[in-house]
Amino acid sequence: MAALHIVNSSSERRTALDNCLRAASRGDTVLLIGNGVYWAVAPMFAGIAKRASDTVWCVLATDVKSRGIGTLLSTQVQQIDDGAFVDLVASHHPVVSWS
Amino acid sequence: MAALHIVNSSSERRTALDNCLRAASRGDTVLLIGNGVYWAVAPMFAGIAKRASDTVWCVLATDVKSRGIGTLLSTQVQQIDDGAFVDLVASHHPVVSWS
Amino acid sequence: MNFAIAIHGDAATSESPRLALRFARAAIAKGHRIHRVFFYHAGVSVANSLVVQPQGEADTAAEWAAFAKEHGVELAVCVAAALRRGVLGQDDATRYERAVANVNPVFQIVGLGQMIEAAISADRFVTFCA
Amino acid sequence: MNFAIAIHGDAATSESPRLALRFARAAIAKGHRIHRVFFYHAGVSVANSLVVQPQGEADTAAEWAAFAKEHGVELAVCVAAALRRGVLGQDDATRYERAVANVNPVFQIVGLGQMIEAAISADRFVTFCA
Amino acid sequence: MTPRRILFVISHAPQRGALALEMLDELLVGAVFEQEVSALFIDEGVFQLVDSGDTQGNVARGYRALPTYDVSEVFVDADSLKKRGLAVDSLAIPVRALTRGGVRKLVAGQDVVVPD
Amino acid sequence: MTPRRILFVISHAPQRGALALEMLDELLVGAVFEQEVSALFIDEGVFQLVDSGDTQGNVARGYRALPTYDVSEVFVDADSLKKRGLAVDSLAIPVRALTRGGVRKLVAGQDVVVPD
Repeated sequence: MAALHIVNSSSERRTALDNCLRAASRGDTVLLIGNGVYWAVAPMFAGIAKRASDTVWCVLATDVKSRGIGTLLSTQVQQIDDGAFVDLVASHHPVVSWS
Repeated sequence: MAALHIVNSSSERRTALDNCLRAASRGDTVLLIGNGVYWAVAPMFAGIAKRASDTVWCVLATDVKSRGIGTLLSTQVQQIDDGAFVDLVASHHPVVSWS
Repeated sequence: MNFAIAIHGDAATSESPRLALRFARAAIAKGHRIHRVFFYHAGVSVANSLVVQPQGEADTAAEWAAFAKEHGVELAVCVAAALRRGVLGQDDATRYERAVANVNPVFQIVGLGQMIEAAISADRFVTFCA
Repeated sequence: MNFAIAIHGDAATSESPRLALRFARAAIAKGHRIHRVFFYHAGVSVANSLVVQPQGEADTAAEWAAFAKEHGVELAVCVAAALRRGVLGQDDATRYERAVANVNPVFQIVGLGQMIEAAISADRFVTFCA
Repeated sequence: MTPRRILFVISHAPQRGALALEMLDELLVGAVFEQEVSALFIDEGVFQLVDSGDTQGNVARGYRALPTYDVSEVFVDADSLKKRGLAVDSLAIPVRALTRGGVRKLVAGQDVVVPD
Repeated sequence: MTPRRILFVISHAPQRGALALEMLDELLVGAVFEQEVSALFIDEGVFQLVDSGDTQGNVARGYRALPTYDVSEVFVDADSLKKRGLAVDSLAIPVRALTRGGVRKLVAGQDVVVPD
């Protein structure tokens, strides 16, 4: 089963994302939550897209909306609701959070 | 009077150092304290040395010693004691901390 | 499925207690169970009953307490992490000669073994970092 | 010279309360004065009298209190930041109907204006970030 | 005493709960001391001026009050905006964008710098 | 129940007060549950295995106890070491260095991953 990686910090703590990308395998999913969603802003995502090409990228829609950055997002990142977050956890193994 | 810039976080929060280097003027001093001293480890410092060439670099000796990294330090960074930290604050203006 | 949740972020400045609450609500809504919610590191601050939330700001700690009561979910706080951060149960206050206790009684004060137990007995263990 | 100091890091996990204490000691040793030490953001946790420090670990809060008494230095805690983090004086506990107060009485609970006042009236204002 | 130049530097993303609101409080309190107060948004801090329209926990709405306070000027680091696909006119309040040289000059000219 | 594979990932520098010690506590408690426990030091986390010789607040001394606990293996990310001028034999305990591929395989094979 593919792993789910969760990142909840923005480029202020970029090592969370760097370590995540280092440990993620092809076909894994990376979910950006909380301030992690700022990584999905198009020019920010462009900076990591090369290393991110073989993983699936999702962001929590609630967190995107509360930050007012919906129009800035990369099209390569999928917005999901909290219920879909639960589904991702259930359908992936292991679930890995990066701090 | 030249400014004193204080950085107390390591590469985990590299934006603190990035912002510091962005705002520091030629002749300013950058003082690394707490976990900021990890930036002075030679290969880490080599990664920032180009942007850091027109500023003076210091680290708190106590923080270097408590981390056991004395033998790893770049020769371009000067170790100072807490009293010299006070002298730096007194002889610089403004004093700017980066978070 | 059976989920275990760990929360590492503090109540005042981290979003992780709220992110975890949203996850827990969505999990229950989908028919899953929550084995235990474990508050560790700065997360123990969620159990501090002396926090005064400014008006107009969400009170995530109160929402966690209400959620736990409604769905019978165990909220566990690590005793060692709580002591370091000044969150004390009555037993702790007595033992360490502090005048007062301040833990919200909805939270169980437990040892770290309860986190490992939750992590290995649940189907999924999800950590919400600081 | 006359220094003002701000501390933003918490007592349990940040080194900044200790870094600031070392700075303050060195400043006094060099004959400087310390106008005020202002605890803001998570720094207010240093004033929480319920913290139980594990044996063998340095008790920075106690050292700050002793230093302040010895040298007549004012330790100020921002009231708004303290309320959010569950650090209450007796007046706050009464006003917000909490059963207990938990602030270490060595610390003055003050408004944010005291920080600005310190920053502009001191010769140097040094912040120890989280 | 001559007024002192105080710069508030906002470098962190919002939604870190209290931290962003506490910085705004500092700035508003600072503005009543009849000093020369200004603010610089840099790095992820520029996101604090993006207004989501939310009524809760939206610090950008708080910053909308800034023009009515005695704050000399609000600056943003131009590169930080560009990196995030943001433009000056998409922000909640009028700001002046600074080049790198402008940021250096601004910081060098202060008496007091307050970080978030 | 078959033993579960638990990996503790240490990615932060020490001297953040309680955090490093609390992670070590977790690891030591995890080791008594008769599961398959291992640890990975990555990024600034590798500095946690540098022993300064200090008697207080020195988490590397705590990690020295690890070999006497039931921990299957301790891994470090080789690139993280190299970036900091550290070598495997300068660390407080015996570790196995992993390439990037090794890190991926290690993480993918776990049941539970505990971050710091």
